[in-house]
Amino acid sequence: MSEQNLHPAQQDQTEHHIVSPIIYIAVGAALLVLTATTVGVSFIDLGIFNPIVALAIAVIKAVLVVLFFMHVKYSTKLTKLTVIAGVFVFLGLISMTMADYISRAWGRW
Amino acid sequence: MSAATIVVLPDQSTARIPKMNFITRENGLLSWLLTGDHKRIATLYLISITFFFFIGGALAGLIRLELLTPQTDLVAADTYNKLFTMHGVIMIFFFLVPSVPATLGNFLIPMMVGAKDLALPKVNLLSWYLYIIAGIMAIYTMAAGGVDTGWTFTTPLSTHYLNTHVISTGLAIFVAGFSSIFTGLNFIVTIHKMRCPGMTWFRLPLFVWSNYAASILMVLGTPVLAITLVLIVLERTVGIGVFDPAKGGDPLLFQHLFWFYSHPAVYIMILPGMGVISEVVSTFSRKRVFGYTAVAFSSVAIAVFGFFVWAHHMFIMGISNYAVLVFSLLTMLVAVPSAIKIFNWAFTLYKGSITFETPMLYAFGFMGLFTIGGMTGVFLGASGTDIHLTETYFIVAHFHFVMVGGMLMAFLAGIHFWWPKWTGRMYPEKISQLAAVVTFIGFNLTFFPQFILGTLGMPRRYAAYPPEFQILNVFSTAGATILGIGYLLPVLYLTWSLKYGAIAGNNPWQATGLEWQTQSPPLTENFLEIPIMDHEAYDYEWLERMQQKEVASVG
Amino acid sequence: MNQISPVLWQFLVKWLTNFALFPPEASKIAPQMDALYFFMVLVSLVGLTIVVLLIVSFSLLYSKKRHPVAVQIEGSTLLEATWTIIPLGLFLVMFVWGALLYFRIYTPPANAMNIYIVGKQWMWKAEHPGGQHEINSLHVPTGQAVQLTLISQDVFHSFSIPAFRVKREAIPGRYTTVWFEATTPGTYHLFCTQYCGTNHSQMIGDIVVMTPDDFRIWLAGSTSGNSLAQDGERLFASLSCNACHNPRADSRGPNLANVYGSRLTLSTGQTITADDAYLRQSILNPSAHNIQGYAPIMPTYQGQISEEGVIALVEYLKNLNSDYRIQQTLNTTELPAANEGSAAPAGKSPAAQGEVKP
Amino acid sequence: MSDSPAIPHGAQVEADSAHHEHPSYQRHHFVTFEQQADTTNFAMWLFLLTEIMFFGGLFTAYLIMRNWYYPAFVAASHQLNIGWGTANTAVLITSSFTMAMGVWCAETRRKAGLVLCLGLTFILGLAFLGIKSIEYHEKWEKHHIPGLHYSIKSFVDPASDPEVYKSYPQDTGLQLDMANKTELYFFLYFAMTGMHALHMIIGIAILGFMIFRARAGAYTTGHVTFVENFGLYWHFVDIIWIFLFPLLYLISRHQ
Repeated sequence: MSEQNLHPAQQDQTEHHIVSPIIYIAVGAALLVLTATTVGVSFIDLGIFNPIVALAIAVIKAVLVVLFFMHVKYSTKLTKLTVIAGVFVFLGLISMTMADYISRAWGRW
Repeated sequence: MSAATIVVLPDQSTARIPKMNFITRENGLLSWLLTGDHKRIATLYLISITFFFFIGGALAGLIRLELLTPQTDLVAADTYNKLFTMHGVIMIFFFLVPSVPATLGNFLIPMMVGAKDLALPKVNLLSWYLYIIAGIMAIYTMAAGGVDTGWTFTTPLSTHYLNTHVISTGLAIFVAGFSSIFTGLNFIVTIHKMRCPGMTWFRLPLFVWSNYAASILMVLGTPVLAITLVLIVLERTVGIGVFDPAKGGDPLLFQHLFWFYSHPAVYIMILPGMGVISEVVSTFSRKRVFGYTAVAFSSVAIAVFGFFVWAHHMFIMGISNYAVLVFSLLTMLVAVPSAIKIFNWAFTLYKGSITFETPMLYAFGFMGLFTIGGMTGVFLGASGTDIHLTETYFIVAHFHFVMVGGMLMAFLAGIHFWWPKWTGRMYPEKISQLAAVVTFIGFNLTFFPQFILGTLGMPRRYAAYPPEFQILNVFSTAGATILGIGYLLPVLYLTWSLKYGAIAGNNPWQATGLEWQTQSPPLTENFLEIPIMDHEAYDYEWLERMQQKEVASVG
Repeated sequence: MNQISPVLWQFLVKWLTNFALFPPEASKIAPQMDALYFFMVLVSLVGLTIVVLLIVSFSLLYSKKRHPVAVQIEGSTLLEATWTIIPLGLFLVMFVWGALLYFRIYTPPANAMNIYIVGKQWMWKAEHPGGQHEINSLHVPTGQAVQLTLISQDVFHSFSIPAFRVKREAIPGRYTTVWFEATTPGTYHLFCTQYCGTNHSQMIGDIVVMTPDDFRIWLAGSTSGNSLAQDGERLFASLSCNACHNPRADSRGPNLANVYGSRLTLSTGQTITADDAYLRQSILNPSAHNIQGYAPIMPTYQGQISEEGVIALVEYLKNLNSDYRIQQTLNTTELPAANEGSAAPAGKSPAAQGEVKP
Repeated sequence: MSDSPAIPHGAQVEADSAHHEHPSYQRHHFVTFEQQADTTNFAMWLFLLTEIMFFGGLFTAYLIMRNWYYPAFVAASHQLNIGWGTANTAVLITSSFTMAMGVWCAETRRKAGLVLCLGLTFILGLAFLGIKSIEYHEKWEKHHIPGLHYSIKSFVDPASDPEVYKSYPQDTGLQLDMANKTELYFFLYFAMTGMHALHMIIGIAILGFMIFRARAGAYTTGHVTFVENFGLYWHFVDIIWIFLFPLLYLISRHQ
């Protein structure tokens, strides 16, 4: 194919980025530390905050995995958008279903 | 009809179907069954979905015959229940969902974006095999005695109160679901990554846009149905209780999860059809689609909003009032993009140069019937009128106007439009126009009386009904007979045309899409060399310039 | 015509006499529903006419014969905005109008007469407060708001009265309500509209609307002896509910007099209104709402009482406005020994004696 | 195309003359190998989206049921061993780390390293399943398998279950009707962890195949797409567990 007319598929390509093992080690260690933290926190009675803290830590861990192990930090906008779209619809399913269940208890009006 | 036509066929005395094309490339059954070529897979799909369409159609015929009289005289109530269940399952999961995407989409999207094939040919083939496996399971279910849950599988009826083949049907739909996930995934990847040079997003034909929107729904919606069906199967086999009120589960949770897929599924079915209409209307009025961007974005808007309206199927089931408000409002919002599309298509005709070939007739039919179907959807989306009209024949008529009047019309428009590209041959024009008119009349006669029946309160899924509803049911059954003829005709003359049709040449309709700039039937690689898109979509002036250049160079 | 084919003639006459195009309006809400319905029909017709007119007139004006060369038009933001905003506005009107109607239909007035409806495959059972049982029919008076409290014994059913324009699903395990006020005496269709299994289409019945006087006569003529509350009272005693739920100072359960409609504080600290659903839940799944100050010892009666029994109990508790009745049952617990064996008044088979018709 | 220096794995391969300088593993319908790699990568991400929604239904069911039958879910969750759960989380995170290292090895063409990393991932995956099966076995012995000789004894009378009661002395017995709802918890527990374990088993099977191929040097010649995409899958399975662990094991610890 002609070199002038770049295939559009190539336009949003980034150069393939090789993540350094140091980052992997750091992230892996951070994940293990966070696991220990979340287990530790679960032994402290925080009342309503126990689930919140546990889920917050889980989200942080998931974000770390997605960004570094799954290379999203170094990926194209398209990949980032894909991840966001998935999370959006997932949260849509959960939140809108939950909204029905929770608001049923509010009574008629 | 006007004698004026845009059809330009090559000189029939010298014209030949190109020796080398995707059909003749390889021979033998294996070369078809192991193919990676999107056009061959599309052909396989076309044959399979036509088969299932006529099974579903036969079931519909039996349903209509039974409803000719108020009593259960043709079949017993339980047989009737199996008939409408299998009709729903087959028509929805084995015809409507794969209809335009898996056949026309599969055939056209790579060509429209200027690629040699879909991004993942093997996954594409896998998707067809999954479809076939699912189809075999569905046929097994029918042969083994059928299933009578209704296609909606309402719990706890489907899990604890019926003794028919719910599990095999559930698994069949599960497998068919993955077939559609893989098709959708393949389309999204192809549209993002396989566009030819110069093919920017806003140069894509609208058919590609609408299939893209439908694919998003397939990829994100179908898995929820899959897990729901797994839970149904587990509920029946192990008795898990998540949907069983006796064990503390909640049948409404099933409704939520089921409709989270099954409402977007409606858009999965209709969006690709809308894409077909955009192509056809533009081509036969020789004019760029009015407000290209609005039509393109309205597809995406339907896809996005379409995810968040599912609970309007549950207004009378006791969901919270607040949820009713939110879902009703969102339903109203999702109706707007459809209205935009209708008016944009209508205005595409404005100052065009219109001809009335068969695809255009089907497209006109679509526009009229889809307007009715869409507007009656608003009746059901408004929470108040929904109370009276839901679960009656009104809703049956509504979704048949959208699915049959809309989608099937669009499918037939598309098949007639791209048939010359697919096979290299034309079909007889007069008889196909007749078929389009017959279909339109038959359709209206079948389904319009059902709106009145629904308003009267006749419930859906009734094998027997009060005698005062009979006269309208007789109209409906009579219409169904005409409709049946309307659907049989294309099968006959299209099959005939395979051998005897006139040679179509590359571009019989003088259309602008990239798919028309290659030979008919296309090469396995679609194009001799990768095309470069140097003009906007639906640029008829570009087409003219190019043709003049060709004439000049030949001359 | 008559000479040509008498059979056909008969057939046509039969058809035309039975032919209906629009359902009767027999409730107060029906005209309101129809107003919105016809507004929507009007909007649809106008919309459809516009679309068809556009297609037809453009087809005529700009057919290839008349207009051989198309004029390329990109679009028009103004026009597109018009047909975005106008439909949106109309849809929003329909949304608001529809929502108002929805809440009217599903919000019963305070003075409504309550009738319990139990759906099961494939029949409707109605329980009047006076103890009248009906199967596949419902007698209601005109001019009186009637609230239906629906529940299903097995699968989803849907209680639909087209002439009243109301419909509500009967769901297993949960009460739902709907109300109407009938206006015209007559007999109307009752349908189950939610597909519920083999004989779904047989789950039909009659709504008999009577003048208040006729209705009183009917009520008197079809009583089964006990009122629903009295049935509940017996059940209350036979299940020994009063062993814990009594006004004594050392009672193990909360006193239930005047409990209906009151705000209760749960052991979790939340407060909750004791409505029908709450009472039902407390009998079948008591642990879901443990009351503050009481040990969670209430056993579950799931599987021991039929839906009708629960309804009788709920009705009893609703009418329980003094301690006196409980004390009565305490004193007479031993008395209705004949009732001891059958846990539920359903054991008395309302099916056998319920369908007394006037 | 492939002479562009920006592309590290444009591998000068045994190009056949018909397809000028295309690597042998490039499929005919792609223009460049980068396009192919990008495409399959994107396809993998989309597949993971469907997986998110697949688990989404289960998560929704879990949250709703937990909300409804809170005491039952708390009591039932106390039956899970946080020790095993933590160990399994650590195992899975480590396996994710070795998988990431495996991808790095493939990218930098370290064959021995790749085989080692994949092998470690394989072993850690098996370890996860091993620990999971110990936990499942415990449920079996205590009759906590829903739908199969299910017993609510531990919930009606917590003292009858001394091991758990030791750690949760504050547990009082549930009323019968609430105790029955623990079956829902265990069903969802088995459905979610079972579905997760199924993904692990599929992953481990593919890993076995990959180790075999990696030893033959298939992934260290520049064609790393397969390893990368498998890595995405493996990390996704890890993420599911990262959410399952607190939801099932931890958040009810103190309720």
